[in-house]
Amino acid sequence: MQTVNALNEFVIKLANVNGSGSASANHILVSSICAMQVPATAKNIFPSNIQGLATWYVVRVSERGYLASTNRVHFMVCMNPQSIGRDIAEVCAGGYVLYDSSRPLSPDLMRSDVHYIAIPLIEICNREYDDPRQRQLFKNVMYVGALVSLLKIEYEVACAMIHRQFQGKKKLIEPNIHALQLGYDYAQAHYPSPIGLAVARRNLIGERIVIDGNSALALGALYGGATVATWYPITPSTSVVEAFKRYASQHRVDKDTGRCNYAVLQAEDEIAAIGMVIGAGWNGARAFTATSGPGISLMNEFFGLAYFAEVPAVIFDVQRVGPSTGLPTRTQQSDILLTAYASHGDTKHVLLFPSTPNECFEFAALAFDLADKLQTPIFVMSDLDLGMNEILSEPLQWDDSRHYDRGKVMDADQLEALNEEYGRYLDVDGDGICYRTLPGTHPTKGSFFTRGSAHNRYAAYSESGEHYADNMDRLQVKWRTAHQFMPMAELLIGDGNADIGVIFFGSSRYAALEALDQTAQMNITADLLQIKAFPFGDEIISFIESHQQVFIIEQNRDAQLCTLLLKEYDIPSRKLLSILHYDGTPITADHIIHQFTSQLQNEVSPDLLMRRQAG
Amino acid sequence: MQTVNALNEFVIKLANVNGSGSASANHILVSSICAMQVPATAKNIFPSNIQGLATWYVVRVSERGYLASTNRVHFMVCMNPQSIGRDIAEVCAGGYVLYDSSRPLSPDLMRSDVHYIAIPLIEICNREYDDPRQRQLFKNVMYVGALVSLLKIEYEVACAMIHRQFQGKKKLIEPNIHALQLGYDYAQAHYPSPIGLAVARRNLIGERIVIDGNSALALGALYGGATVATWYPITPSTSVVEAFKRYASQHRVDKDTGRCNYAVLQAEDEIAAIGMVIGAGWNGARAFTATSGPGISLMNEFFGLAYFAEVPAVIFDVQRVGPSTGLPTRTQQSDILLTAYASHGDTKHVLLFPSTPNECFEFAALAFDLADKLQTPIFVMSDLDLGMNEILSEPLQWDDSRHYDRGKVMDADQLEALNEEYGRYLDVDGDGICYRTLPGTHPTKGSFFTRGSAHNRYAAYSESGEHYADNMDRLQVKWRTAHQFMPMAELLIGDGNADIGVIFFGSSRYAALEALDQTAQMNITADLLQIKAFPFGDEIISFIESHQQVFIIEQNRDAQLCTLLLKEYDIPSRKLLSILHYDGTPITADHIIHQFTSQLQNEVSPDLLMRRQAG
Amino acid sequence: MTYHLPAFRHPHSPPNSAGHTYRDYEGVISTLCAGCGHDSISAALVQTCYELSIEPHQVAKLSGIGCSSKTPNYFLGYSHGFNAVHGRMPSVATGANLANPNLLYLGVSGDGDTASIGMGQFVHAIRRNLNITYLVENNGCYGLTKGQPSATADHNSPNKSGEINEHISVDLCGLALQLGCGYVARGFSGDKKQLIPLLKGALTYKGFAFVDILSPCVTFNNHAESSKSYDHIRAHAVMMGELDFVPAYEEIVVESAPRKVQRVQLHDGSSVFLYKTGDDDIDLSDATAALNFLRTHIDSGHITTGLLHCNGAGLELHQTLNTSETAFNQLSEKELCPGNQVLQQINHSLSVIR
Amino acid sequence: MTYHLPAFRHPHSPPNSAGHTYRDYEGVISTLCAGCGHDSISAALVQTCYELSIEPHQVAKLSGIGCSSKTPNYFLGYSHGFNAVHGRMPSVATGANLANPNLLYLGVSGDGDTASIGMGQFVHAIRRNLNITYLVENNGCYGLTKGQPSATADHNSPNKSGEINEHISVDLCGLALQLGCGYVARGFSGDKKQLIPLLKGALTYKGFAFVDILSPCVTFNNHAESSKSYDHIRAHAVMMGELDFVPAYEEIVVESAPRKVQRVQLHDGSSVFLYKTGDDDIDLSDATAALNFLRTHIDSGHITTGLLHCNGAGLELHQTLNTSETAFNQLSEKELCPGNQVLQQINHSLSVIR
Ligand SMILES: Cc1ncc(C[n+]2csc(CCOP(=O)(O)OP(=O)(O)O)c2C)c(N)n1
Ligand SMILES: Cc1ncc(C[n+]2csc(CCOP(=O)(O)OP(=O)(O)O)c2C)c(N)n1
Ligand code: SF4
Ligand code: SF4
Ligand SMILES: [Mg+2]
Ligand SMILES: [Mg+2]
Repeated sequence: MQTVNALNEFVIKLANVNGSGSASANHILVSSICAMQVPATAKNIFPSNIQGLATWYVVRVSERGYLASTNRVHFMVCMNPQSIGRDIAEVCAGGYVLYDSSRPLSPDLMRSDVHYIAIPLIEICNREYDDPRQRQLFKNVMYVGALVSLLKIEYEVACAMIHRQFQGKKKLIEPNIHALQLGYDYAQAHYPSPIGLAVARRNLIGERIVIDGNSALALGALYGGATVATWYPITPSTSVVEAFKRYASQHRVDKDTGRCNYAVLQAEDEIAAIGMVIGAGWNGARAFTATSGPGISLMNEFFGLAYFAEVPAVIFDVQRVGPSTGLPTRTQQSDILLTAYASHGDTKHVLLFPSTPNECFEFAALAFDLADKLQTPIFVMSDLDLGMNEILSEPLQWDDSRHYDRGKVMDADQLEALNEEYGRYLDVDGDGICYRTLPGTHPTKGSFFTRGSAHNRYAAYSESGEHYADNMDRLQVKWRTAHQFMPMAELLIGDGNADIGVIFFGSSRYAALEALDQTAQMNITADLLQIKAFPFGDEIISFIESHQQVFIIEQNRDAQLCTLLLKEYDIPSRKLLSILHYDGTPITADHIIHQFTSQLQNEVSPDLLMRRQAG
Repeated sequence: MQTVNALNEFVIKLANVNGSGSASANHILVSSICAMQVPATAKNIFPSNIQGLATWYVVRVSERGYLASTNRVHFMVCMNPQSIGRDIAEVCAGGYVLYDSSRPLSPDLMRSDVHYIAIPLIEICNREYDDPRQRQLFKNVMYVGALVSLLKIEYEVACAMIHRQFQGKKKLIEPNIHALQLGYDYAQAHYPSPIGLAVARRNLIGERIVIDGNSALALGALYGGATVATWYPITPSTSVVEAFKRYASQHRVDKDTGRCNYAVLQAEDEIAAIGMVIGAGWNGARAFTATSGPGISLMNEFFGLAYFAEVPAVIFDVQRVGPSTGLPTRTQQSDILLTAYASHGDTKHVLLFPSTPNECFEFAALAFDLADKLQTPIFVMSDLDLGMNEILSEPLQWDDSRHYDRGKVMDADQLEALNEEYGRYLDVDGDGICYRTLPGTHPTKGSFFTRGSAHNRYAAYSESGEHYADNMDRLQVKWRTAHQFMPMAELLIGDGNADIGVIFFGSSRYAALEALDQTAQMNITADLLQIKAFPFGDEIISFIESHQQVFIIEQNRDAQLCTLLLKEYDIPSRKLLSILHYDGTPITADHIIHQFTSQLQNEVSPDLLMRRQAG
Repeated sequence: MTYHLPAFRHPHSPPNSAGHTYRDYEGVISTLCAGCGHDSISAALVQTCYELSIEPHQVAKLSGIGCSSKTPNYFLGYSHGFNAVHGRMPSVATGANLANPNLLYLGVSGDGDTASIGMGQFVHAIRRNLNITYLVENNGCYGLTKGQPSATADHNSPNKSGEINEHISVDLCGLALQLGCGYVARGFSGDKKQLIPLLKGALTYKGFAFVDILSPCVTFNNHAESSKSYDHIRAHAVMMGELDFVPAYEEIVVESAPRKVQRVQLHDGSSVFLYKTGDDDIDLSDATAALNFLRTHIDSGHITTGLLHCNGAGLELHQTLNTSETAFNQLSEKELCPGNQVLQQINHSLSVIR
Repeated sequence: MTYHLPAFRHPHSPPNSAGHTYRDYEGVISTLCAGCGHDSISAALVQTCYELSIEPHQVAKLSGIGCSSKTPNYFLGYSHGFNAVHGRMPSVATGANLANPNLLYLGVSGDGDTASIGMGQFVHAIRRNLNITYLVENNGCYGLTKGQPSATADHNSPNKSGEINEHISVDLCGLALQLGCGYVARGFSGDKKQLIPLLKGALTYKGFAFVDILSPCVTFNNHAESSKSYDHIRAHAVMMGELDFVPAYEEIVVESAPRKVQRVQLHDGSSVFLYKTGDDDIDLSDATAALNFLRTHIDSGHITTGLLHCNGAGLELHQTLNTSETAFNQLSEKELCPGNQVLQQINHSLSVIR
């Protein structure tokens, strides 16, 4: 039988039942590997339910530094009798299957091309523990112990990770280490250490941190000066606000008074959440809400108000699989079109597309400046994959010399000094952006009425078609101004001179980098561009123009970003080819390579033809 | 001084104060002209308020049959002191101004190039009537009397129209005729009959009726078998449901029992209204809601549910000016993008674009067949201009041999006869459309769970990426199937062989026809195509392909329909030029001609360049 | 979640008067947490429908989103179900009911689904007296999104992680009473004996029948300080009286025991009997009295359970709309389409020169 | 609408204690129908703010959509105003209030805006005890969309075109009381004398102060059968007592007349005095009693006006959130941004090898 042999470059998938306490054990595993300075990432694949359904934790160990999701599984830990059939089938030939041998494995689960590792977990547990809850919990740590032995992870490192994990609950340290030991010992006694797969200490981590995108968004909001966070719980955005609340309670409470320099409010629904953000923004506080698809749909009416009445607002859209309730715990990039043109009437909105936790942090903070400068809603488009998985990242940085850009807000002195009449919607600078005032600023000057109905330059209600069109045209001028504030697209691979260009945005980053790394080894050269924002900058158009064929990687069915490109710029659509992935799993390098190479061969693939002709 | 001389080809604009009872008088005027078999249309321009603001009624008399809105005013009736300055300024040189000369006109309102017609309306009223309300009301009929004389409208016809108007309230006939006479007599005594403008009897009306688009939609719903109408009041869609209720109460009440074969329910908001439609559609009743922009925005989440769970629903979107509250009593075609891709996730929706009351009737009825056949929401995209103005139209027709197409619904016998397991989302016919069953159909077969979360072919909850993608791909197949059910685009002018093509949709019809009639006289030949639905048929692509340059007429700022074309089909965007109009007034032939000819000259106009480059 | 489907839960259940066995009222296996109150409610519903001999396929089950809203999948597998969007079940149920009044409508919601995002629709469905049995499986938290406090969370009490909820708690029964709801009851998932007659009454009631069912979330809101925990409810429940439900087809024998008995007759002839147990004396048809009772007991930290109010006066939605007896979804084309002749009359009335 | 702006409405009004004249509290000319109740409310607000010597620019006016929601344009021209979307003013007001607690928040809504589309937000703003004066200009119909019945339209009474409203009518005061609102009053646009002290109390109250103001729509709902018509209200109003408002800075002299007097002290030291006029005796701090009073009178066809309930117990939203005294919109970057040093500590806590 073939055996997979790999050092520091393999995938372990752990199949668990949710609510069974596996998360903490699995976390010990991945952090032990990282602590040996070998890059490892974990993807958590969980169901939309609280207890009892299948959940997977996929640990990719990669000293080459690949952080993307992958479908190749070299080692499967089977802890879920419901899914064991599927799980075993997934393992690549020559790979390993660890199962609980307390009961014999059914013969139809036996494959001749994989290695079985039998650990009698329940048996050991039942022997060691009386309490059923303990049996359940320690079973998990026990298989981690076995893995430590099988993969030759440093035992002391694993112990240290247990210490770190249970810092707050010191009582749990001892029993966990005991359980680890039990698994470790059993494996040592019955299996080689290491098996064909092994982890060996390296020096590849450096200062890097592990952080999920949602926590990074929260920190970005904290550093960006957000004071009001309103939300309605929805997976996968919930942890943005939870993290904001946690960090704010640590770093935003007045030491003397104990009072909070922030407010987190759970709204009754998403409509209320965005309404609160708009109210706060109108009144000069930096405010945000975090939500996902269904929330975005519900907020539509308010987005139009904020666009038209020009009120700053920040929305973190952590995308999940739509339409409708869809797959609430799976990932997708499919709210692009909806957010870009959200609400009835002629509207356009600014979107930012972070692709790493670092960019989540940066773009979140940036969003508040942009919202204030452009006086409009800013959408930060993350997704479940980026938002809810911990990702190995560079440390976050804040430049203390940086200042918040509050945009054009007139204070009492400025109003006092004003010679002409103040006009809320008067484009004095020619950039389409007008001066606003905050309620209560001045006893007699600068008050105005904010409304979603049509208004003239002085914010007075007006039904004149001229006033209306004048205002709509100015909003177009503002939109052009917005271009210059957007983070520029970045060439990540290549020098821009290849024939083929590849574009990605958001969480496809890691898979795109890996894919182009691989195709380069196949002697296909292509330039890789990351789009970071909508409206698109000229550099994107130049990139497309200067390449013969451009692939756009998207995690949705309908090539939504491609639509924005086609609509907003004069690009021959046959130049653009789509690499689409939309089954709810994070996109993989394999998928990109497959679609990329097969479309390259056919020049225009049947897939794409279908899309074009049928719409 | 120059004098406008015109027979049966001129425009009278009546400037009134809303809530002053002018509507009925103005209606007598226009119907008198029509009754003389001279085509006349009226556009009602009203404020978003109930009483006291400026409102205008523009009557276009056109024996050439032009029914579009126009900005040329030959005769202004000034009944509103607030707007009189603007009103007088609007009259073309050589035109006429009728004003109430009970008080002298302020000298700065005197133009040397228009003819003033002074009628002491208030004076006569005060002499004739004691009751202030009567003074107010009869003043209006009085100026109509004057117009009858000035334009040489047949007096008996005007009397007949009064008779018709007050059929229900016979007591009012006599006093109205008296008021008419007062105005008539005064004009006869002081001014020539006719002045430079005159109406002369023709034979150009035939069987034609006058009907507004909203009433036609309501009749379409009635004939299309709608039983459930839910709504939340919003201008300009309110009268759709009001008309439906009126007609249904006349033609849908069981003669024997007095019970209603329909239900009209005012919901608490638009979210509830669409929820009710979806509930009714799920349960096998034909149901619709009528709304406008803000309602569409609010309904977004439910649209996604109906798309994904595949529930029939019909939505009449009578568009008004957005974004946000915008101009609630003005017209626009600016919900196109929002409805086409409504809701988060990958969604696409069927849109129908009626351009006349006849099409409102037809497409409304068709929408219910389409909703049942495609098991999805169908949007009928009307607008305020089409919906709320009475338009001279061909009589409505219903083919009694036509049958409702209820689509694929399995009854108990079919379920009984089924050999395989019933699958709600099983594509047995290969057209992407599956069989549904209604609740309560069969004791043991065919029940299923409808949900917005992901499901497999048997409607079971599933988190499998494969099941999800399989379903999303089938929805694409269904979308392709939808193409064949759509009403085809129609070539209205030309033989298709011109170099230049012009495309319009919806209420731009009359202005487009008039414009191309005019440009033809300027020796510019162009083919005119009417798009009737989204998804677009092949004939539209061929039309674009076979023309060198194609103009698309839209009543919005952002060229929304053009976006759909660019996104859904492989069209070089530089081929498409936009003629946009978005100030809230209905588009005019003059506007189209101006944008058309100036862009023709520049080939690519600066306007368009701006749109392309800046997005 | 029970991983293995018990082969047959009630192996010896005899067929009921409609010829159905207990099994015919079950659904697929629950995926909720083991011990979740919601599962007990599903079980109570199965038993209730079985005992009432309801035709399973004549029930339409509607729900929103949440753990509670998932449950319609776990009972009455022969019924159609509709899992709508979060908080909007009432509107979907209203539309469904308009299309066909002849089914039995059962709406299942959660406290998040009803008292937060769904508040507006809940209030308005009551206003219209929609003919539905509306259950809130009330655990004071958002189970499915991992335990955030809902609008029915106790005022001033800590959640699992110790955070105090400072907002006023909404008493859904009080609200329903104030809004004029005709059937208002509160049950407890842990008290099947009381719950089943409440459900029977609700399912038989013609109009909006509301049952607020305390249903502990064992995972997120079953700690000692939670008033929605099993222990707290058991310790603080005040029963309004013992209830008995007698279907229309059974002979009614009013017990002659000295206990005070109130009988409420429902539209189809069935009766609910309330046997007084405590000292409180409240007239079931008097909503103001019920509201008082409720408010007074809340003030003293008690949780009132039982039938609070039942009144047969209001017209349900189809009655107010005077709709046809035939369900709309059964009307023939002849009944629906007025035909071309009528259209020509309409044309005539609109014709310019007539 | 009054076409000509009266040159000076109160030519001789002396400046108030803040130095402002009556004129400083006015807005642009109303575009409502002549005789609309809403205009009287605007006038009462002008007078109230003038008499309370409120700094006009320290008021934030918020509203939804409707004739009523247009009115903030017609008073307090020196204040900022926000005409939000239909029914969602409470959320916008909540956000605004979070950003700066130091302004006076005045929310103006209609019965359509609040009781239909806005029901959810209304309920939840009460739950959170948002510090706002929340007015509903209640005409039982949708004025701006031409007279459709609202959720407060009378049950069983015909609208202007004779159609009967068969749905239950929502009593917003009853609802607010049941939800635990701390200040609940009902006024009538036609009774300025009673309305002004109610408004004064509301504007001075810290927390959610709700005033339901009957405000006839002369165009669509002022016919004889409408309970929201001038005539009907005048004929059926039951006053809870005469009210007097004494600001904090005025000396309080309790009248020694034999009439029974209830004094309610507000947070800033101001007082509301209620002089009993009829036989009913209700304790202003007892919400249950108020609810009873209201319900009993409704049952007998009466409309209760006056101050129904006032209670100073609840914490308003900023108190429950324990927010800083400085308004968020005034916090400096130093207070907001924790700086890079803290970030490096955070990095450390997240670092893989530490
Ligand atoms: C529009 C929308 N917002 C948020 C969510 C996320 N969500 C799912 S269930 C739920 C709360 C459910 O709480 P409850 O109704 O009390 O049900 P429970 O799980 O407690 O039974 C939320 C907020 C959603 N599905 N849709
Ligand atoms: C989302 C949305 N739906 C509908 C409307 C149309 N609309 C404007 S005002 C109004 C009702 C207003 O009624 P109410 O709040 O009672 O105010 P009133 O005019 O009676 O003072 C409606 C339905 C709207 N503006 N927005
Ligand atoms: S999370 Fe709570 S409500 Fe949800 S299934 Fe588990 S126990 Fe029940
Ligand atoms: S329609 Fe009614 S509510 Fe609106 S302004 Fe006129 S009277 Fe007032
Ligand atoms: Mg709950
Ligand atoms: Mg109203």
